[in-house]
Amino acid sequence: MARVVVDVMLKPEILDPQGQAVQRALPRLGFDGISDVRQGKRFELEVDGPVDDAALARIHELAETFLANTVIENFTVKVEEAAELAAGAEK
Amino acid sequence: MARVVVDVMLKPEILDPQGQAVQRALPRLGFDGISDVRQGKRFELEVDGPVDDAALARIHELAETFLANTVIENFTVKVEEAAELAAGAEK
Amino acid sequence: MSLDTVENASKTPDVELPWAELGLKKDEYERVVEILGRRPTGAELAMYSVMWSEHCSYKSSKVHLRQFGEKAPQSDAMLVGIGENAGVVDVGQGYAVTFKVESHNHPSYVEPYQGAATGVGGIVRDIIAMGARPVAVVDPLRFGAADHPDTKRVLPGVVAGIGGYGNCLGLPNIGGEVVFDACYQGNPLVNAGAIGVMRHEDIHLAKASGAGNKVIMYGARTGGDGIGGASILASETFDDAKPSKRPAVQVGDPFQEKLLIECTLEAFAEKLVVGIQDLGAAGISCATSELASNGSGGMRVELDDVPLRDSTLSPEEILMSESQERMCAVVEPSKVDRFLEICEKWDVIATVIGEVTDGDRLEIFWHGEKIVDVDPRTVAHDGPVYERPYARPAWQDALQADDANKLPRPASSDELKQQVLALVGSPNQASKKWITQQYDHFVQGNTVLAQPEDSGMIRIDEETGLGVAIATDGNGRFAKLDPYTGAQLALAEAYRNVATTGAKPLAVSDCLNFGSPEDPAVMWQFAEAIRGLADGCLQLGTPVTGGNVSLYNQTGEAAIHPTPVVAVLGVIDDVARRTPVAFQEEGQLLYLLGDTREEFGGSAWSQVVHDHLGGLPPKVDLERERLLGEILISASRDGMIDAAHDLSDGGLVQAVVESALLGGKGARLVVPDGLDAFTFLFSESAGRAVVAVPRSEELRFNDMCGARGLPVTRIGVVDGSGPEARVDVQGEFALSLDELRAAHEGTLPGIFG
Amino acid sequence: MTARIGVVTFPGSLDDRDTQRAIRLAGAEPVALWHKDKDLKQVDAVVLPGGFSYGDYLRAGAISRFSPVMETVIDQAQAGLPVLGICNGFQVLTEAHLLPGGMLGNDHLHFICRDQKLRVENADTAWTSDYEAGQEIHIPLKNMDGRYVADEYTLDKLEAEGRVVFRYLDFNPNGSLRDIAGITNEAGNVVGLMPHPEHAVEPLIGSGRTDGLPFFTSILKKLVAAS
Ligand SMILES: Nc1ncnc2c1ncn2[C@@H]1O[C@H](COP(=O)(O)OP(=O)(O)O)[C@@H](O)[C@H]1O
Ligand SMILES: [Mg+2]
Repeated sequence: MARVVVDVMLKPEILDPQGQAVQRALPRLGFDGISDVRQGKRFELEVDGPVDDAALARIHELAETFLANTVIENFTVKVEEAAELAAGAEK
Repeated sequence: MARVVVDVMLKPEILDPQGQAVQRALPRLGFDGISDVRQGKRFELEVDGPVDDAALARIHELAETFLANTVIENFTVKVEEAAELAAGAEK
Repeated sequence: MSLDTVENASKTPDVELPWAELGLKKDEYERVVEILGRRPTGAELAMYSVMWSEHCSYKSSKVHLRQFGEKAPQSDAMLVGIGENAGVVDVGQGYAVTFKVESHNHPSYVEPYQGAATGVGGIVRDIIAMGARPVAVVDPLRFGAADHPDTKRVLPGVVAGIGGYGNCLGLPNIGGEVVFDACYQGNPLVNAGAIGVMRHEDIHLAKASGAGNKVIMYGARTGGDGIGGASILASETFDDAKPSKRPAVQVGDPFQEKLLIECTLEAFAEKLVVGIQDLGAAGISCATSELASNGSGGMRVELDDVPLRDSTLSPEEILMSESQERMCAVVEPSKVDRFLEICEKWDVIATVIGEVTDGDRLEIFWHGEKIVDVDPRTVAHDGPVYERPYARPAWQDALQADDANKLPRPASSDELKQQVLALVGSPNQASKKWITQQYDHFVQGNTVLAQPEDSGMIRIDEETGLGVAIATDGNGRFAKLDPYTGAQLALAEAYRNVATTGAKPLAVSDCLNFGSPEDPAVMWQFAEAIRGLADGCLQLGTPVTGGNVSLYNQTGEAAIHPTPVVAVLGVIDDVARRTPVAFQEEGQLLYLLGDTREEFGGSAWSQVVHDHLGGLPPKVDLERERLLGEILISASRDGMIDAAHDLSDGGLVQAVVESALLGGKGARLVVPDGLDAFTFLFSESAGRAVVAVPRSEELRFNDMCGARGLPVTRIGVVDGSGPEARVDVQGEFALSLDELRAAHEGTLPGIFG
Repeated sequence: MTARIGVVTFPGSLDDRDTQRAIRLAGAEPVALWHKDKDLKQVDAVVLPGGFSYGDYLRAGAISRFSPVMETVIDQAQAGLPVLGICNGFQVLTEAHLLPGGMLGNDHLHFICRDQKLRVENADTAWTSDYEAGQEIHIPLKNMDGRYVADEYTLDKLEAEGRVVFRYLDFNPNGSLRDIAGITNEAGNVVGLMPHPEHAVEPLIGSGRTDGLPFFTSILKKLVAAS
């Protein structure tokens, strides 16, 4: 079983008030040096079977038609490697 | 300027209604072979200056105290490499 | 560890079980052993520990709560009383109404959004479990100081959670409270109430009867959230030093709950359900033991059949899980298929997990082995009962002696004016619109009155206009000064709020929020408050139909103010006769009903101007409240008044300013003979309301009050609209509505926006 | 002869019964439609009601848009069937690309419920003929994801073709671009808006105004005239 990650972010020209709210809060929390924050969605899909080109193509289509609304959002599809899985483990 | 990505996901034992709703819709859309979907948040932070250990430690703290509620969520912090930035560019 | 079966437990009496970790006291554990005649299995221990927690067993409060039954007034309206998921009241025309208030205080401090959201979810399931369609929610809330940084974390999350869940369920939010006080800093109070409506014949109860009937679990899958027993942890002092004690928080799924509502109501409509119980605190432990012990026989449950979200859960965890959005129904075998079909229609997972048996045991199996074999009554009803020691605290006398009536009063008209502005703009008296506009008031298309009216009102029959009203009130400052009177003042205010809108008060629910019962001073406050409320309900003829106790609202030694929150439900024959708060027409006469005395103990004025809490709270006269209520109801029915507003915190000036701002119309006020301007404006004497009377009704209205012996004083006239409108206290000062609006409506957005 | 107007119930629809009531009060016959049914029961028009279908999970309207009933609605809308999307219904219509643009979370990040002032910009659609162009009305608004966005080209096109049907007045409650509260398709048979006309049909209830009733009388007149 493998994990495929689809990240969906608002298109850059679209206002992201959530990201802005985070950014505005930073100075209050004592954080500076962060010039922009954007907030998007992350989908982790557990795929049965091999993640070959065909499977990725299908997930790409899924992202395009369903997980993202391409009128307002961009997306990326990535296979999460086992190594990364371990590295990115809960902190 | 560099980009640091904070991914925030509900802890595995916590119900993820959004992910479930997505997963349940998949068969209707003609997608099978995906055994689980979890939906989380992705924050893209544009950091001024170098992303050294000190900067990462501060972002880690930011994630822990503000971007995630660690009662119910886990998070990961990653520096996005230029290469990745290019590869993952808008599709 | 290998499976701890009943057989195994009998054979290994000496195995040590973690009873202390699960919150049981030594004597309680010994009692379990005595009941069973052997040591409990791990699963049995899990059940007893959650069910005997303070939160589920009411072990500290039970001996006092009995008064609500013992002193219950004779009332024909009561169809189902205390003890069921929620009380049920007859409102006429064949309709019955169920309502209840519950607390979700501790989880809301830890995770404000989800804590508050699941609080709404829980109370709504109680309503569905009675057979009713939920029609509205209310949310009495209390937070620490408005300008404290942590309040900025807690309040927006709580409000978003209540809105997020209730809005998504399609329930109009029609009332509540928002109170700020430093005493709630580490212990915010998130109470949530719901109302449901059904026909008399649709009332359902939580009982499993009829051997062979099937027990069906439906709704969300059971997961690992809330394990560790949020209910156990809500039963202990909240102590920052021990993060491990922080209750696990669950994530709510309002969408799933909406499906639960629809599919449950469809099953009720087809008469498929013999008994029903929601799964809240203590999860399956609670649902199975309560269903079984309220029924005639026993129950056998196959725990393997419970749909799980996480296949690694142990049977103990499954029994204790507090996953949200689950229900349990008892259904005759011939109707099971149809029941499952309806669930399927609504995409709700449903599984038969057991059946009602002839015996009187609750038996639970796991992998074919018996892991629970108990008399369900011992789990559900025979929990420990404590007679906790209580004593009037040593500081009470000094507190009461610190008389607020002696505080320096404004020395000039200008100072009076400044204090009025400060009052209407103070966080507690300011407009709560920033909060309430995050709630849907309109959904279901039956909302007659919602915030900021004195009570929320819902039409329940489109043909006849029959409606119900609800108000929730509490005043922890009054209760701190005198818990007996404080509880009665809360009751009186909610009663008055309902009557002010034209509805007849019928019944009461409450949510009693207090500190640690292990502190005799807190226990005294609790005992006094209950005594006051029970006496008050007897006198007003409004029975308590149910409620909730939340103890351990305390951080270290510091307990919250004793905070009994009272909800009063009323009925109105025709909602077209309702009376709104807003001034309607210029030229109408303003009358003050009731007596005004120098009563400033615990008042908003003493808090805002002097940051003072001391003295005695206002006197209560419940006969007067009843009379005032009758006058307000008659006046509304007979069209004698066009607007009315009850007087409570902030006194007359607060009420007049609110009515003026809402109606966009000014008022000219004359200080009546025998009163000074300060007392006239700021006194918080109970039993009062201000009404706007059309000139054509003046005689009739005065005659009615005179004939019934209610003091009535003409205090002015509705006057002015548009940019010129002012609240003008003649001979003292005038403030434009614009100025007042800026002060009243600017405060919360200024802090939280 | 009266008209039959369908109201779709998705899982999580909330204002479906209220919309049926509004249709009834206007004098037409409401017909309940179910999301799993492709059959539109030969209704003369369809309303997609407000609510949180599928909890608004993923994106508001994104999951409902793929329901069986929507297959038929999309086909027939393209063939001219009058369709009105209110709030969540509007979101479904944009997700289904029957209307251009998309809906995002309110710019202030809160749910908002208020009596909203609007101007009717286009009184020629199937659903607005009983208003007058330029008329100012008050309709309750309640939403979390009410921010209408589209690219500049699309916005300009909508304006140029008179397809902005309603605009927020005095106060933009959600950050919608160009204060847009509602739009229509090229043919004028499909209309979507965020505010809730079905909650402004009785003098006693809700906001206490009846400014929403003309939606339902407009369509009724049109359908009766056509038959
Ligand atoms: N959290 C809340 N949720 C809903 N309505 C609220 C809330 N807080 C206050 N309100 C409403 O605002 C109005 C004013 O509140 P309050 O001053 O406490 O009323 P009263 O003094 O009449 O009891 C009432 O209609 C009340 O129901
Ligand atoms: Mg009031």
